[in-house]
Amino acid sequence: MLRSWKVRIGLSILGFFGLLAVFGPLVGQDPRANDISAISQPPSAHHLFGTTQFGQDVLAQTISGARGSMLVGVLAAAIGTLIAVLVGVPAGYFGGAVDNGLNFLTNLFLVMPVLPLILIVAGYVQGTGPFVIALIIGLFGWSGGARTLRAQSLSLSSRDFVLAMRMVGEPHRRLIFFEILPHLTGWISAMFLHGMIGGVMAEAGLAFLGITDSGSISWGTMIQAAQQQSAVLRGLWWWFVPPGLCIALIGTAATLVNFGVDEVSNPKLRVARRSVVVRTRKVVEA
Amino acid sequence: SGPTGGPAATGSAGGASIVYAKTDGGTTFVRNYNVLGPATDKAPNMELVYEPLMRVDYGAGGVVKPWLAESWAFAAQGKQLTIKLRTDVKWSDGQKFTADDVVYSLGLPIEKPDFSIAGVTYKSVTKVDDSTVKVVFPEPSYATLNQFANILLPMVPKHIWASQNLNTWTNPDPVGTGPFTVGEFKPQQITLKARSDYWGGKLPMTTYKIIPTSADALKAQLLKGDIDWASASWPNGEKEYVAKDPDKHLYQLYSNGGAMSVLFNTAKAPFNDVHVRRALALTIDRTAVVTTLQRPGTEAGPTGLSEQLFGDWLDPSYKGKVQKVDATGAKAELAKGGWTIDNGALVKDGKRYQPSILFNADWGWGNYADILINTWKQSLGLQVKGAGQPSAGYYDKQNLGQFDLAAASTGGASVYGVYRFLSSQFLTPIGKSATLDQGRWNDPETDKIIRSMERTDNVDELKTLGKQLQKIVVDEVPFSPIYNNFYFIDINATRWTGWPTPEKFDSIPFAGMGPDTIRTLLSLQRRGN
Amino acid sequence: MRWAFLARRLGFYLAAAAAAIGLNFLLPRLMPGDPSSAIVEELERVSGQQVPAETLMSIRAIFGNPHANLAQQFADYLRQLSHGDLGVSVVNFPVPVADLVWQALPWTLLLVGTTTITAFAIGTLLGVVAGWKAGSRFDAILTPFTTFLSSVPYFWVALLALWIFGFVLGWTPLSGGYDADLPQGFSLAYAVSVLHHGVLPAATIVFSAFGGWLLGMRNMTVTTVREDYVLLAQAKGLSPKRVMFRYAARNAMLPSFTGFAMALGGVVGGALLTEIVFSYPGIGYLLYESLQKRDYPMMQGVFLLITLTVLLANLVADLAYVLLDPRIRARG
Amino acid sequence: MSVLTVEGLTVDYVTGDRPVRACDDVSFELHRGEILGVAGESGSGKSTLITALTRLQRPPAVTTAGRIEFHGTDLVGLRPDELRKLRWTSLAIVLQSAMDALNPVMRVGAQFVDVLRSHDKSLNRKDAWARAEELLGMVGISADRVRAYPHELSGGMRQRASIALALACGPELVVMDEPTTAVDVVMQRQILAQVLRLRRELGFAVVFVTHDLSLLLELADRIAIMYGGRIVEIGTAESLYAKPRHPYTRGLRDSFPPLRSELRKLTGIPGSPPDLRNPPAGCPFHPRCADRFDGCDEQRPELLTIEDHAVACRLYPSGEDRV
Amino acid sequence: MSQPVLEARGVSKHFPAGRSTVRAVDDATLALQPGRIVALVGESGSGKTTLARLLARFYPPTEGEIRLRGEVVKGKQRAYYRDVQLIFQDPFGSLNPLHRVRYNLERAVKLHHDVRSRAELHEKVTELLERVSLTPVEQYVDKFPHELSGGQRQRVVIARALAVEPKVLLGDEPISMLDVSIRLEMLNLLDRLRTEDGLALLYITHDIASARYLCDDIVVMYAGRMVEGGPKEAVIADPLHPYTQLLIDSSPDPERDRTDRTDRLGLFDAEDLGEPPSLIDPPAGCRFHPRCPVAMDICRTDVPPRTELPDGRWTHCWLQEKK
Ligand SMILES: Nc1ncnc2c1ncn2[C@@H]1O[C@H](COP(=O)(O)OP(=O)(O)OP(=O)(O)O)[C@@H](O)[C@H]1O
Ligand SMILES: Nc1ncnc2c1ncn2[C@@H]1O[C@H](COP(=O)(O)OP(=O)(O)OP(=O)(O)O)[C@@H](O)[C@H]1O
Ligand SMILES: [Mg+2]
Ligand SMILES: [Mg+2]
Ligand code: NI
Repeated sequence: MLRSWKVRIGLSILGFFGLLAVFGPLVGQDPRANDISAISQPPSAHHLFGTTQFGQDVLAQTISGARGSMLVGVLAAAIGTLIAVLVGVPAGYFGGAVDNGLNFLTNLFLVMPVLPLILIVAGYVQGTGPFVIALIIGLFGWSGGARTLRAQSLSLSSRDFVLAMRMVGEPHRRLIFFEILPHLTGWISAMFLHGMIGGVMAEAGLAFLGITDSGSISWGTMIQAAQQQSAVLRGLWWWFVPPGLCIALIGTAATLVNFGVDEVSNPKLRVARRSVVVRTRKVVEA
Repeated sequence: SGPTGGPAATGSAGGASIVYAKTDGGTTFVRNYNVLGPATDKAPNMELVYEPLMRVDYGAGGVVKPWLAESWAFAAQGKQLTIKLRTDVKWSDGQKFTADDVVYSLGLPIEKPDFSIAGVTYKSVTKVDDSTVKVVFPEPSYATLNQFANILLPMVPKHIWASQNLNTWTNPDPVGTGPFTVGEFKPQQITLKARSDYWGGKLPMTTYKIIPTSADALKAQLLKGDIDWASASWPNGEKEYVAKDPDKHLYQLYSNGGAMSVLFNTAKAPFNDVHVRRALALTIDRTAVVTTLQRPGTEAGPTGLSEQLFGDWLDPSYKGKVQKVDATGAKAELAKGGWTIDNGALVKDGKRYQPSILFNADWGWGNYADILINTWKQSLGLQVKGAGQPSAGYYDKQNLGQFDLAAASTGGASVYGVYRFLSSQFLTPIGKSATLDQGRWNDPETDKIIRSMERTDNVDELKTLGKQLQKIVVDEVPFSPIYNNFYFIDINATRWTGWPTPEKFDSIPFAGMGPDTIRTLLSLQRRGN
Repeated sequence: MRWAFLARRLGFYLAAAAAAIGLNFLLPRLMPGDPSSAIVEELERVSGQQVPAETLMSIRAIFGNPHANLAQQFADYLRQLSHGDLGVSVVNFPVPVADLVWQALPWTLLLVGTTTITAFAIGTLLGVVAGWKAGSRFDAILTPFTTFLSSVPYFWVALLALWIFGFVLGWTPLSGGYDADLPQGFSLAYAVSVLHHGVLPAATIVFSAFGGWLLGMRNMTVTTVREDYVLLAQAKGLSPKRVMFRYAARNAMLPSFTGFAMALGGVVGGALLTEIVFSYPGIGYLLYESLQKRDYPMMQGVFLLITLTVLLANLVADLAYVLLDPRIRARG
Repeated sequence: MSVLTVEGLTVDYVTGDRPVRACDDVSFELHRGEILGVAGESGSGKSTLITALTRLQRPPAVTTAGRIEFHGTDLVGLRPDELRKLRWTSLAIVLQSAMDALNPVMRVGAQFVDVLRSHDKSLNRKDAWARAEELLGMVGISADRVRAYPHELSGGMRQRASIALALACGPELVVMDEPTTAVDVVMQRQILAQVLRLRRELGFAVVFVTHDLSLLLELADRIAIMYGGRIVEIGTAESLYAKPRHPYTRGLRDSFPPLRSELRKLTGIPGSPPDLRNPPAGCPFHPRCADRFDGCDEQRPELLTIEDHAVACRLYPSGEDRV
Repeated sequence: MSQPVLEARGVSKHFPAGRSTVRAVDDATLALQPGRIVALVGESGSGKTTLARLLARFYPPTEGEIRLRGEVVKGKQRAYYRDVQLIFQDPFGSLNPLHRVRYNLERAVKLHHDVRSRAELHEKVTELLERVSLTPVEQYVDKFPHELSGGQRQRVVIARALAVEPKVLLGDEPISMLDVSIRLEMLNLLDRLRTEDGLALLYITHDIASARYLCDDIVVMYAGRMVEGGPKEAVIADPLHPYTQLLIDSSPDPERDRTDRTDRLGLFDAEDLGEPPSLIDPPAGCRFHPRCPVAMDICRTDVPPRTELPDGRWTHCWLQEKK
């Protein structure tokens, strides 16, 4: 899997941000410390990423924002994926009435407009911390995954090796966890990554709309604070560019990993390397 | 804005027009002139159509002045008020404005509680003659006279309103006593037409246009001269706007009589101890906050009363005084109260308190809260947690008393107005919603002074009482002011001159101030005309 | 069989609509606070006075008492809905929610509708080409770039665009849907103005949305190109263009199409952030405002509208899919 | 007269570290109207040969050597547009699974019309449809099915439609890759009968690929046996059945139990086909060969002609029968 | 004849399909005896797999009953699977690609024998692999399925089934996915299991030649119904039912005279053999009558009864009934 450059690059970016989220705040400056003598300073040797309107170090905020954003992203993805597994796999495996019920639920969530719904619910649950936000994002973001997992486990559960192990006497529990789930790890991890980007983006969006707790620092709240202080129109680009770029990078990384894994697992997607194409052409022309 | 030119461009070609940009009303306007209804968003600048009986003169310390009412007199120890009306006022449909209209308008909130949106305190209104009405209160009400200056309690024509179902009627073509009538109403532009028979005089403009815009777009539009007038804060406006054309670009701040303060929850340990309150008040870095606000020099004095408005009312010893961060003093206060700080928490008698500060995230206050938190941490070692909430949650928590410290706005039209909320008549226990006394201040001395203020309209007496209250606020610190609040006015005086200035004003040029807005408009002149 | 399939889907959508209506009814009632208290709080804040208890009671008479019998409330709600009555806006009392929604709807439909279609068209076309020439330089540059593009938070792009084109260059207006001064109607100037105001929001939507289509389409095309029928089409000696569009793209588009229908369904509620950044007077902004002001009836109304359009679009998508893919008809 | 001459055709799959040689030095000749059967087990390179032959291969397949002469023109060096002119009018193909080979969202008739009109610009739409009906009629599909979608036809009908489609432009050579594997015996019999009749009527040559030797023995004029990417034996059907030379051919023949004659215990060929990613040195069959002797694991046997027959086995060092 | 271990008596299986039903199997009767192999042949879609799955209790019969050792089966499937195991067609599909050979076998052993110690487990696994001739055991036991050839995989599948020590093995085309050259080894393995362990075997195939090679009795199915059955030689040499004739005549047979590439197959026109009917609305009477050249009126209306011949053969054909 690591042979795919997409996976390698994606994983290294994700790993970098993961480390940043875990260890960054321990070594970096205090993101909330404000230095009144250095307000809205462009990047300099002293403040590598410049400072905010409040004299806060943008680098420190970006680092600490990594934790805030990734926490929500990972948590939302974990919750969403968990629900998707809990709904999708039994639906596909057991079929029948279980499936009818769960599938209806899935379809229902699938056609519900998620962002407005999240907005409304988040609006009700006021002053939400990262955990609640992640919970809400996760709760509304599982349906696509559940549908995929249902379809997959439906086809897996009628695959011969599952039937064969059932004939050998394996109980349902083991069939689900040892025969079916291992085949879904690719889907599940893709789903997780996808959910993570979704979570990070949704958190940023919600923060932008002022729904999240602005007391916690995330990339979303950074952009929101910058927007609130008209940083964009005042040309304080160093304030809002780093968080936006970080989100884009994480998103790109996760997408790359997913594509890479897709290409490895689905040979139909594998594209011949350019060298091969060139060689083929040469032979033809020779 | 567009290639066809901005609204002002075409507006000026068509005649004398003034363009006002509204930044807080969303992207569209709704044609709803049901002015007394409980809607919180109505058509904008309705005060140019419907006028109240009185006005508050902020330039003179917030005293109440006549408007549609010509004069008034209290009787029965302030429980009875006789109001004499102007006789030269006509509705825009030509009918005369009479006491019947006043009785109807003032009576509506009493008859229809769902229309009681202005918080009236009188119990009955009766007609004395065609130009006189009598209002009766259950309590002495000298201090609450300003309810008749509330733009939420304007005069409406009985001959039109009485026959409508007010629960469904949006009053699309309002008839009022004000200088304007509604000309054209489009969701993204309203044109008000000036009346020729306005009782207050002839307006210099023929139309008044209102357009919606966003705070950021507003700046560009002002710079371009697309609009004449707006009310929005512009941090660093001096440099970014005024400096570019000091003659025509005006950015004005008028004190609104209030301040942004740290409110202590005095019903709760540790803030029921004055020493703790004092210690925290002594270590607020007000300068840092106004610096990042880009509003230098607007630090609040210890009383919370703005000098711009209340210069005459302020105790001279508090004048010009701004508390700098005083860590030593604060520590001494804590020691006096037997408090120590251990590991970021306040400790006394083995009990630890780790306070948090509630703020409104919608105001983007988180970063200012951080400044306070940082200062408390640096000077006292106290670790205060930030607890941001969006507006709704913020008000919920504040009203229920579920906070330790809160960043809250305090203020009012007069000294009484500013301090009134400290009265224990508004006290509710924690967990029960409080309208005013969210800090749960409960002090017999304060109550006594406020009660006395409510029972007199003697200015000297009021000033004395006011100074007593100031002393309580400074010594007992039920709240600690950080910076003064303002009305922010943005003007592009390319087309219209004669604007008031904060240095010299009879009325505040803030659209939404009711009669003040009208007075401002009346005083403008076309440049070059 | 195809009718059975459609009937089943229709049944699902009806059930989903019922669930949406139920949810719409329940959500505000399950959450703390009710519209009347929200009004009262707001009034108290504005006036600085305590509003008497009778006021709350009378306002509840208008907006409904949250403590009344739920079944009764639901019956009332359904009766209202059946008359197309979405209730009365709280903050704009007594303006009906339906009026406000109707006023905002055309703007959203115009902006998001056209951009969704444009983004789909551009993304799909480029995706087909990238997938067809997978591994080529075109693909090698465009695909990673698009991956990055589709990961950028939308509002961030919008903010940057607003800054560059609206503020620095001054090419486009900063907010609004048209020049306020022009008479609204079918004049050329008005149309130009609407275009002029819409171009930046539209461009940003297209910019950040076409990437998704491109990537999806590219991968589908890469997969489809490996299908035997494409191989056979080549063997038949058809022109490469014909093979690419009639055989590869036509089939690769089928899954994208479902997504497209979903996206069309999302048109009404989908451009929330755009409308907010550009202060565009559409449905998304209305929802945002109603949330901020806790205008529950408006929230419910807008949400119901959004949900129902999504459902409708999905139903239409199912119908169209049946027409587009002959296999569905048989599969049932 | 030969329609097709293949010489030293070598095809590699360029994946991983080492290319997989799926077609190794394949040479044969095909005469006008002849049916050449190619038999071999799964992975022996049959499909690779076919795609190389028809110039339909896609990366990572690379034709590294050899010539494919079609009426004297070498297809390997042809430009795509020149090749396109030859396609279908001279060289048509039938793929293994008609379900996958017919565009699922186009009507069957439209797929005929498509190819007819792109090779004959003067043909109008109506005539093209009529011709499609006629072609379907040739394989016993009634004209009213011309407007059906592929999935609306049974597997056998689809496969026959595929064959009719291949004949649309009157090709001289039709290449068929396991056209009957997905259908059952009765339909297979019917298809074979039709192919034989059409060949008789239209005179095209056929390369017919399958793993079912017993089928070829009934159908083909000549048969080539592929093993590990090479042709190990090639000869007329009769001689191959009656007197298979290569031990693999013999084993293969004896892997089909008889339908009528007396039963005896058959063993098949022990072991399994070579992994082309890691092919054995020397003769690819030697690890499974009962007759192998010294040097079979080193020396690569050449395809040598013996009588009516060519075989690549060291048992026949100079084209002589040793056994 | 001894008592059958497993019996299907008049079983039918109808699948709902929208508003209609697929009558996949109708009124099938079959008995498996220890030490005997019954072959079930028929063309694709004739219901062979459905019948096997009914016997494996993957779904309940719509009508009729399954009897194990004379008793109607009901209740726990788990107990049933101690006696009856099914071998699938695709050896790759029936092994979880993520589990090693060892895991598959150990699970089966653990679930059916109270084996605790590692050593004992290993011993059992070794024994199983040896029984299916996967030796040396060490070479295979820790491999993943994809590291094995098709034949080896199918042996693992059989070993796993044997771990349960069943009395009946149902093989659903167990060799059709394997390379021709190794099919016979598999057939020989099955034959050995039958003789050594006295297993009762159902061998499903559409290859009559292999059925003849392996089995004792043949049962022919057509469109969900059984049409003929009996001792193999008798059935093949002298088929009673026209469909059986068609099937046998259609099967490739290298021994058949190559010059006899005629357009006729016995009674049938080789170019128009027709297609099996839809099972949603199958023809009334004998289901073969639309294709049958000798169909009579009664064939179109009445289902033919079972006609038994003294040599153990039986058929459902009015022609034989009339005789
Ligand atoms: N795209 C590919 N990349 C790498 N190796 C390939 C590819 N396609 C085929 N091969 C290898 O080439 C060899 C020949 O494959 P080919 O498909 O020609 O066999 P075949 O004889 O047609 O087999 P079958 O009977 O299964 O169709 C096989 O060993 C296979 O592994
Ligand atoms: N689960 C199912 N639901 C509906 N129809 C089914 C189901 N399983 C099988 N059928 C139908 O039953 C009929 C018999 O199928 P079955 O798989 O038993 O045939 P078969 O003889 O095994 O064919 P093959 O030789 O192709 O394996 C077919 O028409 C098939 O479509
Ligand atoms: Mg092949
Ligand atoms: Mg089957
Ligand atoms: Ni159908």
